[in-house]
Amino acid sequence: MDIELITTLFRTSIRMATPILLASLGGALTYHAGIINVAMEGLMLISAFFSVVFSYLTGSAFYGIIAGVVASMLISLLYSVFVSFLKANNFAIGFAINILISSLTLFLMRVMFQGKNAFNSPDIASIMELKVKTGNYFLDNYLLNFSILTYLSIAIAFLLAYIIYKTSFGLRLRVCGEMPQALTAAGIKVGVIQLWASILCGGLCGLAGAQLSLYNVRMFSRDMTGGRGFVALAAILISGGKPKRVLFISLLFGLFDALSVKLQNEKIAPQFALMLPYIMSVVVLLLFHLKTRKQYGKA
Amino acid sequence: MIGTRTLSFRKLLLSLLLVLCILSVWALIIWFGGESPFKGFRYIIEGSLGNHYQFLSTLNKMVPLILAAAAVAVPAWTGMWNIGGEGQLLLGAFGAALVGFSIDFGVGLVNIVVALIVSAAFGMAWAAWPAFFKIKLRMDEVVTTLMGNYIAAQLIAYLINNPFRDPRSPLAQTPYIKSSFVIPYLFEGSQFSATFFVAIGMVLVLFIFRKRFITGYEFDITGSNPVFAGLSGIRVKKTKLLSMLIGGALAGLAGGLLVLGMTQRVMQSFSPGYGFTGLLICLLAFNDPLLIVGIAFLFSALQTGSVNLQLFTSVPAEISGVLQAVMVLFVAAFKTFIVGRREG
Amino acid sequence: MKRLILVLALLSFVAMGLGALKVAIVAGDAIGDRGFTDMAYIGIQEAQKQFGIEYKVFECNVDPSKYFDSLRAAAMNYDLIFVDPGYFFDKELAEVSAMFPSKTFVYIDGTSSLPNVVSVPFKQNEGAFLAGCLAALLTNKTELCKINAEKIVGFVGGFDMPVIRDYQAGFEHGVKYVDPSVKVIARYAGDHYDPALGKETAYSVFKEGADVIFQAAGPTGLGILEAARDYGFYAIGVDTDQGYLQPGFIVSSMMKKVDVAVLDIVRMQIENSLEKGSVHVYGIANGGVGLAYNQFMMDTVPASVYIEISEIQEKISNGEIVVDSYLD
Amino acid sequence: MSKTYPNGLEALREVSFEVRKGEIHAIVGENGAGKSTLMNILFGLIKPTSGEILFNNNHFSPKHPSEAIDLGIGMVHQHFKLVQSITVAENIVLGMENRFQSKLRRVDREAMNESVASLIDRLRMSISPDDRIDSLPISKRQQVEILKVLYREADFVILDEPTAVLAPNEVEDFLEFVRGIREMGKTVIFISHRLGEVFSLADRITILRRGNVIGTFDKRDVDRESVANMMIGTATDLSEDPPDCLGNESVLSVEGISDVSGTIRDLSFQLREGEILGFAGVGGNGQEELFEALAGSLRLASGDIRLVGSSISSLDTLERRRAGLALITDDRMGKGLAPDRSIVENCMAGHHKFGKFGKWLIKDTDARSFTESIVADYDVRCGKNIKTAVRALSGGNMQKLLVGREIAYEPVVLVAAQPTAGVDVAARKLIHDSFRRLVKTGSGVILISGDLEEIMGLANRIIVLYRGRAVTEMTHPHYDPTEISYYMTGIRGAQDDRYSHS
Repeated sequence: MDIELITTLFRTSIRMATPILLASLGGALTYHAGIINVAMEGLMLISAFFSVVFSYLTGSAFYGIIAGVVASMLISLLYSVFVSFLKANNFAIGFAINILISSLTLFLMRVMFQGKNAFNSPDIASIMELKVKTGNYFLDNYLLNFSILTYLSIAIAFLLAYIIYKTSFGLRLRVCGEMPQALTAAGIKVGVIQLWASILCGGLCGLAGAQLSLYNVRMFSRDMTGGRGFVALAAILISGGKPKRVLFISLLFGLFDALSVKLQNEKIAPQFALMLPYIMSVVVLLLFHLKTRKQYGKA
Repeated sequence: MIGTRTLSFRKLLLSLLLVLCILSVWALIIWFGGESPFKGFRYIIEGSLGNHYQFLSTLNKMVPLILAAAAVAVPAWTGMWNIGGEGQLLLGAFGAALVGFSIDFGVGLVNIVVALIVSAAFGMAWAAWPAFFKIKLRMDEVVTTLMGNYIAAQLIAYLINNPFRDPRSPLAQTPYIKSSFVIPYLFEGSQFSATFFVAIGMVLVLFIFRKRFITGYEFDITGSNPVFAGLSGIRVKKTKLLSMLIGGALAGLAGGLLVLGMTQRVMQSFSPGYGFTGLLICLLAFNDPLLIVGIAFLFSALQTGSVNLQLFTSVPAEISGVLQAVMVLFVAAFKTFIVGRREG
Repeated sequence: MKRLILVLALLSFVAMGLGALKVAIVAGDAIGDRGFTDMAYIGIQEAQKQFGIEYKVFECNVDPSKYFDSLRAAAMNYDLIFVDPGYFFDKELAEVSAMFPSKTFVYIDGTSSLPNVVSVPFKQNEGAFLAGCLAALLTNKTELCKINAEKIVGFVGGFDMPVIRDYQAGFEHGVKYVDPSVKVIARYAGDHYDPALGKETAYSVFKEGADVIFQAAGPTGLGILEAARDYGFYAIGVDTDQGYLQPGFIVSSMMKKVDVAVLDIVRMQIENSLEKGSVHVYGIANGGVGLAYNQFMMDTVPASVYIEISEIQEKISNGEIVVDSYLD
Repeated sequence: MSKTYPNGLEALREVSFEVRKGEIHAIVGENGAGKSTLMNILFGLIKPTSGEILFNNNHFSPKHPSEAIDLGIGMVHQHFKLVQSITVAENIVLGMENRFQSKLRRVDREAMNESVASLIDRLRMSISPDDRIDSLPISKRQQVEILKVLYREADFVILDEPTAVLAPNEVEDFLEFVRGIREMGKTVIFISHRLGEVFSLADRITILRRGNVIGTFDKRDVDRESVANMMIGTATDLSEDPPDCLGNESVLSVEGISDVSGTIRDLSFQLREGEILGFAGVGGNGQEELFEALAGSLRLASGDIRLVGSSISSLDTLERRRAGLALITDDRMGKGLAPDRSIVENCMAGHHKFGKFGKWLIKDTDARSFTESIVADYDVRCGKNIKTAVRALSGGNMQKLLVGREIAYEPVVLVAAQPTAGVDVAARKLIHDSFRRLVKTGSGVILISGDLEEIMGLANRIIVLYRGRAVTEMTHPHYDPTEISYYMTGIRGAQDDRYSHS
């Protein structure tokens, strides 16, 4: 394998992993708070949409991101109100939100941009890259020149590890997922903790959506998240919501995405290559379970 | 499920309020789409129930929804989550098509029955591996079934593009099934066929199965308290596996009926998300087979109605998704107040 | 002036009232697909401008459960029904056209043997052949700033389906025709609606040495065109003239002029010259498919290439070259 | 300080009483008498339908536990609310841990542990603040639960049946510990139905019966018998003797069983016809595993279990039930019943495998009559409606239902784990009587219980479990509770010499 090929794979992996990582970090928060968040797909999509719209209108990627994050947070707030306070089933609400947003973004595009289901324009400002040319091949290709959100997302992974395992909020969050009655008994409202987790999750999914529509590409097209929210969910469940593991698994999924493009040739049909990320998520989960099965002897 | 449900005045009032809320938000959305709400509602109602053709179309579209919802409901009785209805449905559809274009037993009824059995078996097979992993390794079936959807979609894409591609079509699709496999339309100019009665029949069977059969009773107990079920001598793992297999078979059957009764081939984008819509319907219906029929009717009416709305107005057809989701959200929100906090 | 407008408006109103032609497009996908539907939509809008027809687009969003109902609703309310693309609807069209024998259906992109159906096949493979020629010629012109030394060109498809494979077959044939030593890397993003994956696919192909990439991927293709700009290679657009999307990076587009076909058919219908069961082939010969010779192409492509392409085009027109096809 | 609760809830009718500052006030009553409801109202977990509470002469109606906590009310629940995966200190300070946050919002673990350790020292307890809860024995967990309340500087501590989970010798320690709390100047409400403890601890006693207050008495004015009478309404004989109907045949023989995880080790015993064999021990010494091993839900590493001569160790639960085993589980809500299902459905469970209600279709009339007979025989109070959800029943009635269902198998061997945990005296008597009736027919009963009094009153023979081994065996009437509790806590009989006293 020549170095150029590995570099290509690496850079594609990182780019594909970033939105998954951001979303799964968000979902890890709600996971610890005891909610399996299936609405991430929708949260990413609404953010992708509003990021593009506001980036286009204001000419600033920053405002685009803000708009996307706010939109995603608002939907997340809605989700949390239903799930944590009205005690509705989280799968029902999650899938309903996904369908709502998939239809709503299309509907809004039709109404706002006169019958388009993909919107691109040179006026859409892109998220900045950390553009530094040091001349060193390794530095330039492996460490530098990624989206600033990529660096941010890795920082967030470590920040979340800190928040979840070291801070008071993190303690309450974990208790909230493991034994909510203990929180109630301590006089803390479970719903409020879940609400905060959801809002933060919304923010992170918002970043994920913005990264997808303002960096990976600079456009919005219908259902452009393409199942990444669910891949993120798989990443969370495989990693048990531990942020550093989430980071690792997300990068792994990014790699599988890159390989799914790379492996296609005359012998391997594209469909089999494109199956790879999904098959691997099952396989990885399987390996984790085989390992834990060895640890506990019980059947 | 046994227990008296009192119909109090408060519940009635809340239900009315719920309907009012949904209708007013719908009105707002239609208005935003550029049409007066009253006209919008009129077109939706005319489009779904307006004449016998529209009504039959609404009924016809319930078929995959009912079965996809049942495919979620049966595993839910034993406490399993089947989010893989979409993939199971695709596999089932492919199974029916495979039999339909390659084999012929000479007798129409035999053909149809065999094709449906194969479709159910294919769906069952696609539900079997997540169920197996769940009971053997305690692997979360939510992930496996969910990922299974994407794997199935690519697998079917491969099959209809390569080994089983219809060479005459520029579209990735299987060859058409032989005419002896087609479940005929019952009325001139409408796609309504006996598939509807098959779906309703399945629901009734499930309803009776759950209430009156020993195994159905075991499903319920297992879902309610698996530890207790195990100590009572119910084979919990087998029961869970069985429920998942039945769920997969139902989803596969949905695909089979779609092929034999409507599309007559499996093409790319065969399912517009029946599996997920089925999940929503099932959750709104508290896993109850009879309620599933009612909710599926509502969903289906919205869909056919919005085609009609698109025909006469400038409101885009995506509105049906928005309206459905709004309904789900409100019902989920009010459910707590109307029937209390209970799942299943 | 105001009065004139008023009179014109009244006239057109009267004309419509007197029975303007009612035309429907039943689209398998939806407006905004960067393909058939968009092209037909442009054509029908033009037709409305020219002939004052009344029209409606039925979008099915690739949902097979809507095909029959949409066709039936269109046939009930409209006189001339474009079925776009026809092969989405083979079975449903057979059923509905039998129910409405007096109506005229137009089968876009293929041929149908049904009695009241007009067929409009497009030879996308011929257009793709030209795109292949262009790509092969360009990759040899190493003096151009974005062309590298390697003789590799790329093809990126969206959803893997036979019609896209047909683009690929024509493209590969064209490349080999010009220079058999040029290698073609073909990849699929697997989805018409995932521009991010499309962009990465194009990036991967580019990194393997391709400097001209032809895309046939619907909205996913937007990501591929964007990759051309971000990474600096030449792209060839598809279906519509996409040069304006990333100026300077899209050397040309392989156009499939569904809009022209729609306009032609509507005109024929108004002139009462449209025969049911007739077949109207759109290929290189009648300009139904071909490359977009536009300013963007002039700016980037050397004149020698342009001339060679024109010669090849001539050879296809007069049947000297028969282009490979994935179909039939 | 005075408090008044008049209330119109179903569980409580016009209840009023007062608690004085600095006293230990016991509230006694049968299960279902409304004790827990009452305390939950006080703690803000449930809203009363009517009535009011005065706390320090102020009107008080907590809407959320946080309000109660703010006023210095602390509650220790019957079911622990401890989080398994975090440490003792984290559990204790949960809700207040932000006091230890540094500027970076990091919780200062050392400072937190220190502040918890100082409280632990003051009460002379031996818990490390850094232990994870899941590594602690039950009795320690209980103390953590109380520390949690004390840490919040609660002046008013409610203890809801705290001794139910403790071994006899731990109880005495615990009572001492509660007296220590009183010495700190705090008021304690002590909910229990173990009158022995109540009399050794409380200053005053309030008696509840079926949602009514019978009265509040000074300890010196009443005796155990009179309180018991007021609780139950009729005089009950508190002392029991084991039944005497021993046969000669062995019905169950367990030969050297050990489980895969090594919790039970090399356990052997024989059960004869008509015998009740008691297993005593402090919770967590292999009782649950023994039950599971007999029930067939635990994989054995070695050994054999034989029921009337034939080996059942390779059979699953269903096959064992078919062979003549019946199982009364502990934790009736978690394992023994499906709380959300109706009484009928709960009664049918297991029996349906014997074809009593049809092979495929359920014969409704059979199911009904079967259920009605259990409900009548075991006096399950369900308001004549056998279709109500089991959750709506009180603990005692649930347990009676469970016992009734299992005895209806007419088993050769009945395995009963904690059959009367948290059950009122009347129900307890009924359950014990049903065991006596069962052994008269020649069946054997394995009685695994944490309640020594129960075992001594019922069992013909007692085996004490300690760390998964049988450390001693005693036969009626040679029972010595002190001796047994020594064995239970490992002071005697532990095989490792270092721990035993000669």
